[in-house]
Amino acid sequence: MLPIDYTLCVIALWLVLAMLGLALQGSPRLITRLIFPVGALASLALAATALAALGQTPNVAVLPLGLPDLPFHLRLDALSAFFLLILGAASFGISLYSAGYFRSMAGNTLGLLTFEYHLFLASMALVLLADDAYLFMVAWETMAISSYFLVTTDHKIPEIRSAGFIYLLIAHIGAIAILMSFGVLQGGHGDYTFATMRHNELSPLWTSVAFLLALFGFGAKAGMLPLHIWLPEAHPAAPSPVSAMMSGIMLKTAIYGILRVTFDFLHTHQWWWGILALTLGLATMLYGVLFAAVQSDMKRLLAYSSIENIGILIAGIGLAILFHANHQDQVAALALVATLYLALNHSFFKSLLFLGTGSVLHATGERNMGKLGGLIHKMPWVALLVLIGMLAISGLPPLNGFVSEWLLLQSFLLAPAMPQLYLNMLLPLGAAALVLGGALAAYAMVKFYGVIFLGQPREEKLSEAHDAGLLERAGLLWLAGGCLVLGLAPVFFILLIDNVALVLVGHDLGGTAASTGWLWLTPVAAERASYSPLILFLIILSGTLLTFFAVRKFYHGRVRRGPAWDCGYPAQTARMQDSAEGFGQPIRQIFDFFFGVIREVPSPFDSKPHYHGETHDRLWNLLYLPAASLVEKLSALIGKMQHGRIPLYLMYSFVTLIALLAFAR
Amino acid sequence: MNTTTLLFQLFQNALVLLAAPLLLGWVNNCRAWMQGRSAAGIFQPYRNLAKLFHKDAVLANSASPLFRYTPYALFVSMWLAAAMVPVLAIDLPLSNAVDVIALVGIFALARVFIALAAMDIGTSFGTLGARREMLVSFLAEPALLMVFFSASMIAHSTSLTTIVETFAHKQFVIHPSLAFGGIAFLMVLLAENSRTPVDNPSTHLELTMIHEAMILEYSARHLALIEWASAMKLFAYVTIGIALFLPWGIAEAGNWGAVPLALVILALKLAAAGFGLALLESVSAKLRIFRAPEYLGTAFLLAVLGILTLNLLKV
Amino acid sequence: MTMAQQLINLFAALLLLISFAMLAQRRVLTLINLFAWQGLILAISAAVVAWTSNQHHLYYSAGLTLLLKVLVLPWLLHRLIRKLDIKWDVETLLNIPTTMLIGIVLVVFAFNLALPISALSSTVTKSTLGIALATVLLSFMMMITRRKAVPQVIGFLAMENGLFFAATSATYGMPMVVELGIALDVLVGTFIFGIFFFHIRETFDSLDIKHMEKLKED
Amino acid sequence: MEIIWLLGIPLAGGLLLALFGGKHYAPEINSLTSFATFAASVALTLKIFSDGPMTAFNEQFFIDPFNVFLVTLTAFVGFTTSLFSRPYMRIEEHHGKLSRNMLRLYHSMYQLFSFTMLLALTTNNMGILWVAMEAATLTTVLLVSLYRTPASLEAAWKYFILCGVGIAQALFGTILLYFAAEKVLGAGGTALLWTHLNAVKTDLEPTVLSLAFVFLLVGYGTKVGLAPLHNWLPDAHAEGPTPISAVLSGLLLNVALYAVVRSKVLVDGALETHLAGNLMMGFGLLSVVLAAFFLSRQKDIKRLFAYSSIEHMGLMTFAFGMGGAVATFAALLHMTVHCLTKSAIFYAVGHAAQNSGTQVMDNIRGLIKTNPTIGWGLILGTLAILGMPPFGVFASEFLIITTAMHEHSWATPFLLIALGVAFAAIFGKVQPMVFGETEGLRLPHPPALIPVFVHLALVLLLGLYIPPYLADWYRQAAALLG
Repeated sequence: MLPIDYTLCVIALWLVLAMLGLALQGSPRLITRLIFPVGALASLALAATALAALGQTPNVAVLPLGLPDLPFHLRLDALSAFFLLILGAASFGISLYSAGYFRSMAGNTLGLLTFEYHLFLASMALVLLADDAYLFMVAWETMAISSYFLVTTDHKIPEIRSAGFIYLLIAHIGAIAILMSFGVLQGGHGDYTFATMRHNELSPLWTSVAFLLALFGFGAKAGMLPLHIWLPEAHPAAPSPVSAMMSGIMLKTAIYGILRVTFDFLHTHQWWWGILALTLGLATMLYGVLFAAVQSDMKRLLAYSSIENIGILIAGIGLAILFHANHQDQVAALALVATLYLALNHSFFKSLLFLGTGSVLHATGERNMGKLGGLIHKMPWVALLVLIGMLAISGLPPLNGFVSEWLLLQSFLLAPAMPQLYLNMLLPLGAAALVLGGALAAYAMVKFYGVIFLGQPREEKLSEAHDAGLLERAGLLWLAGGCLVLGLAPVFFILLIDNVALVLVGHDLGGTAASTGWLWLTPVAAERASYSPLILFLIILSGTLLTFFAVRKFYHGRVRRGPAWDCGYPAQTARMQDSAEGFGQPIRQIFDFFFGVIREVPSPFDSKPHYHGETHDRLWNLLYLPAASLVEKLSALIGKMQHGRIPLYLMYSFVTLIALLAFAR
Repeated sequence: MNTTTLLFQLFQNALVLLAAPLLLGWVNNCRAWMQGRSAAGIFQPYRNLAKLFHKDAVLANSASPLFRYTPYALFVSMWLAAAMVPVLAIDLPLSNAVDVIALVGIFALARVFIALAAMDIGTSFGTLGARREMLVSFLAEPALLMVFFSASMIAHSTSLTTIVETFAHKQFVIHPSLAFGGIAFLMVLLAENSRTPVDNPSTHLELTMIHEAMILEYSARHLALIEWASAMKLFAYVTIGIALFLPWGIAEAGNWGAVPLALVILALKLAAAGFGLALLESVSAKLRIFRAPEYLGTAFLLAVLGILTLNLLKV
Repeated sequence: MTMAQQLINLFAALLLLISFAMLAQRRVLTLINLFAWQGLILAISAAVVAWTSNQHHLYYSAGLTLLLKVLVLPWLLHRLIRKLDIKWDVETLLNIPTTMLIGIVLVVFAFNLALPISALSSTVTKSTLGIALATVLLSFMMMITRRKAVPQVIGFLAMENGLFFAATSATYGMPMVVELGIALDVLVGTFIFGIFFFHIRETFDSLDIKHMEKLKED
Repeated sequence: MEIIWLLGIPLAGGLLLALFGGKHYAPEINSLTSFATFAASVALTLKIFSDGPMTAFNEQFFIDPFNVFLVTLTAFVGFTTSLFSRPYMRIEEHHGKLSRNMLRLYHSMYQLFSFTMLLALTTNNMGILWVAMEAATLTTVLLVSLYRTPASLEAAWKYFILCGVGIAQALFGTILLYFAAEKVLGAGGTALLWTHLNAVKTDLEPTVLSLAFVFLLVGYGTKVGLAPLHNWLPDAHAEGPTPISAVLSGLLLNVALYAVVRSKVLVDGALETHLAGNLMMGFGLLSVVLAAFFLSRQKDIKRLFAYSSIEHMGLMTFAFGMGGAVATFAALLHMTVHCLTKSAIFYAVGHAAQNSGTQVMDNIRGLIKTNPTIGWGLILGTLAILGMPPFGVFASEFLIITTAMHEHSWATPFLLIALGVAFAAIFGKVQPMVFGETEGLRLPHPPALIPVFVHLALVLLLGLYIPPYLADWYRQAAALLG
């Protein structure tokens, strides 16, 4: 049995579970105790299979489904395998968590949700396996629909409904663009299998068209500027495990799509594609992180941070394209490895964080950070695990976020001179932007963690908050552990990812990545750059312990508790801490031209001072509303045609007749 | 990596650990002299530390373990950072494990922890300090990294050893890019070590303080560790500056005989640097906190400019 | 040019004349009478064609026409009008002269269109196709310009006449089964029209179709 | 033989119901008759499938894969719709909207209507085809005005006048066809038989045929609902009883399109040019685009879906116009899935409207809460009709668009933009109706939702897997149409 057969089995299992979910609506216990754990195990199996398949030669399968002339083709190569790994590994944690998270949900809703959830998983896996345009589109849109229904699970809230609508609309527009891109790619053969697209040689013009369409279409799904508008609406709207899956996994399928089209189907690359992707990516990153820093809804904050990470991914792809177009394949491989590694990492820590917010939501019923705080005392487990995720996403050593950022910066730095001179100028700027983004991410994340978990509880009800249950913890632990392992032993995984790079750009880092042993990460050569997270970690750990006991030994460990001093200020209340808005204020002030801000600041003489502030996405007014109103105008114009008067209608047919007669003779 | 290098690494660890407060004391002394105050003596920092260590620690009621263990992490990471900068001899095993990017990463790690710890108690000052600290950092960090980048682009490597080696070996060449980088680095150094014009280490004036606001709630050994850590941070920055911009006189790889000499030279460099630092601080005034972004933005732009010129002029 | 041909052409001319008259006519009753006359001419011409080209089934359709379009339908319409006592003059949307002008243009157009076709025609009545087409277009015109229900229906029936004329004269009549079917449809159609008149009448208490402009995109 | 059953059953049923149509058991009779018709059609299909195209009754009837598949489809949907109309009409009666007599009219006309459609499909005589089409109008026009409300009267009147005039043009076209044919086949009965015409189509006079096609296109196109001849369609759909809207959208439009395609085959034979195809593509594209933009202005739910029907008929016409194996295949597939999906939607819509006592979309809310099955039926049907995979509509649209891409790439942007706009419009209106809060009332009779989900299941199946025999059935038909 080939790996692809195993993956198909997993997909089938998921579909069966989905059906069971519908069938077992009556007994929620059974669903949470049985279906979700089994689904999780399936995910694990998938991850294992993918891991095994990474190094192997592609294997294919054809299902007797689909169109008569175009049955479902499936193909499992290194690229698919890698993203399947992401899918399996992340969804294992998420499903485990869901098993605990959904236990308090009503039966019929739960049944539907189970159905959609596993359908969502299966469709994502199919997207990654599809090897012809039809199956791809089917899986792609099924993914969109199922996630749409998941997003609108709580459809009684109008905001959530509109969020779902915008989400599905933009997804659909994106899908149309993707379809067109495939139409260009098949180059007039009328054969829509990816196999032919692989071997088509298109003219430079058409390759560019295909690339742009693909970038647009997949960018819409990924949340690339300026198509990101749906993401901060939809991701928070969904139940947290679903948000985790959308941010952690679904966005990656879009990245997969871009990679698939760019490096697998298109053989000749224009270097300006790279510039385009790079600029768009960096812009997206900065945009996302800036908005993340000023959010006060914890899930919106994470959603925006997903936009940021997607930006980095796209920028990385752009970098790879750039190098590849200039035939600097080793650096291209490096950039790709960095990108893919970030994709893997993001799927871990972003899922972790979203699940963490889920637990907080569960415990407090509160999404607004301004009403949280001090939860580290109430829910230590969640606090600890989320801390790991937060450190990881801020790109701090020795966790995994840092590794990918390090690799990406390396590929910026180690870039040999470009034939296009000004690119040599541009790349450092890119690096600078990347670093700035990283630092801002740290800012946003400190805000996220500090305001939610640290300080004093801002509301009374927070004292009832409870820690996450066992299954939730297990899920969180898995993801957090992933962050640690990926951070401490990157070399193993990078050697695996190398296969993908080999497939995509025909070059890999080869042995050099591990030339000085698995302990040292040396992408190019030891003397050029090396990094050993494990040693770093051990030193910090041992050092900390050492200092700890040394202090105890030489001096003492005596501790007294007392009220906070705070410069001797007596009347401390929880309201005096920075609110989320307060913490984001400097960013809002420095980058105010990005935000449309609405604020009501109380006058000094207010008896009941009330402060209200919200930041809007400028693009909404600049781009989307005009488009909508344009359509409105057009249809108003056309609507006049239908005037309701019979003579007029008769006139239409009369004129048509006369015109056609005149035309036909 | 053989035993000698390992031993040497340990030696440098010890050195930075012990010499860091000295540098701090020296700077404070110089400042005192320049401002016409009578100095407390350059060993004052040691006395402070000793005193603090002996005291009983007081923790706020709402303090979580995070608050309690942060000082240790801070201390260690700063120690590590200071210990991995090759200023005496070139091949330090540590600087292979941790290159410049990772170095910046470590600084960031320390900062994030202290900021979180500051928010942990939930006082108005703590959060204020944390916010300002992050504000400073998200501009200073990139600037620092950019400085490193221009250096590592000249050396074609991000590993400190290689960079320093390159610079030490080059016969004296003016790197205009490095000139930009140097200024940027100086500005970052002032900002990061919470000295004027961005912060003022010797005040508890609510409206101005940043670093002090964060550690308000710390006492006794925790405070001592933090103070020591910031001393080492200063030491680390100064030595980094030395390593990048005037590395001459450093001992070659394997040439242990040169180490004593290098030690002397380093001492002189540090003394000079400390003096200059004090001078700078005495002549410059503290900025309003809202001006800090402009100041750091300038630093960032200078650093980027450095890289651009580097690419333009190829030197 | 044989006697028959001349006759046919004469009838064709008359037909055209009548449809112009209908286009110009204001009064409903006269409209109905004109319609009856049209039917009569149709029937005769059909008979003549049948006689010259001894196509026997054309006699049947001639008879059918006589029955349906000269006797039944006009009688029905008269009864309707008496029942609904609508004696008013028909206001037109366009004033008559303009209508006539457009009508003339239409006729020219129709002839031009028909020329190449009737050139191929093997029948004795080649030139009539154009006239038939013209009649159709004119009745169409009439339907457009009238704003009362009854004249519209009459226009519709007149159009049917034009078609029938085309069927009989240009070709020697359609197959019988088709003829019957068409006749049936026309009959049923008229009945349904009748029903509608009553419904419309009792709902809007007038047969003015300007009441029926509610359903539209606003 | 099967043909007699096929046509006889509904005819007899119609006459029977003209007498007993008002009785309380009339709906059951109606369904039974429709089922019998369906059975007959299946028998016919099997026959054709086993031993190829056939003619009957000295060639007055002609069955080939093309129309036999439409016959089955028509009979099937006729049957399911009759199932749906049982509870629907009961509820209408319960709401006091209908009297016994109206029901009698309704039931008998329902059967006669399906008779006329089947006749139009099976006949071999272009003249009879015309007669049947006209009869189809006549049978439905009274049903459109069944409720006797001013609006319904107006709708019916427009329907009658516009389609009557249109169909008259078609008659002129038929006459011209005959005129051209008798040169070749001689006067008399055979000159209108499609099979004969098809045999000699290359000898027919091009100039005449081009004119004839114009008349036929304008005539039958009016019934297909091609813009700008479509104006009767939304009114008629919106005001008639929902089962009628369903069969109008699902079946009558198909039959009209069938007539157009039959004529196109002849004309293409006579003309070397691609005139017919181009005209159809032009009309199709225009309809798609116009309809898409109309959609966003609708307030009445049935009008909304009427316009979507216009859009889809446009798409089919475009595909038939393109011609070629793939496009025709796609068009036939689209005929099937659109017919199934749209009728399913109308079933759901009908109950939804009854449920909330209005057709105004702003007043329909939270269906999923009051009546989950209706809600799910509506939203799934909507997603399907919007061409969302894995439903079959996507399959056909995929084929159409991809074919258009490399044959008439200029057209694809219009198509895609139209599809996008349509998606935004329809989904934006349906979603709030299905979701959200409401204090809705339950229906007095249990709604008929088996048909809805049967149809949707079929559409889903066609999206994922087209059974091979169905596939080569379509292929044969496509081959016939060239």
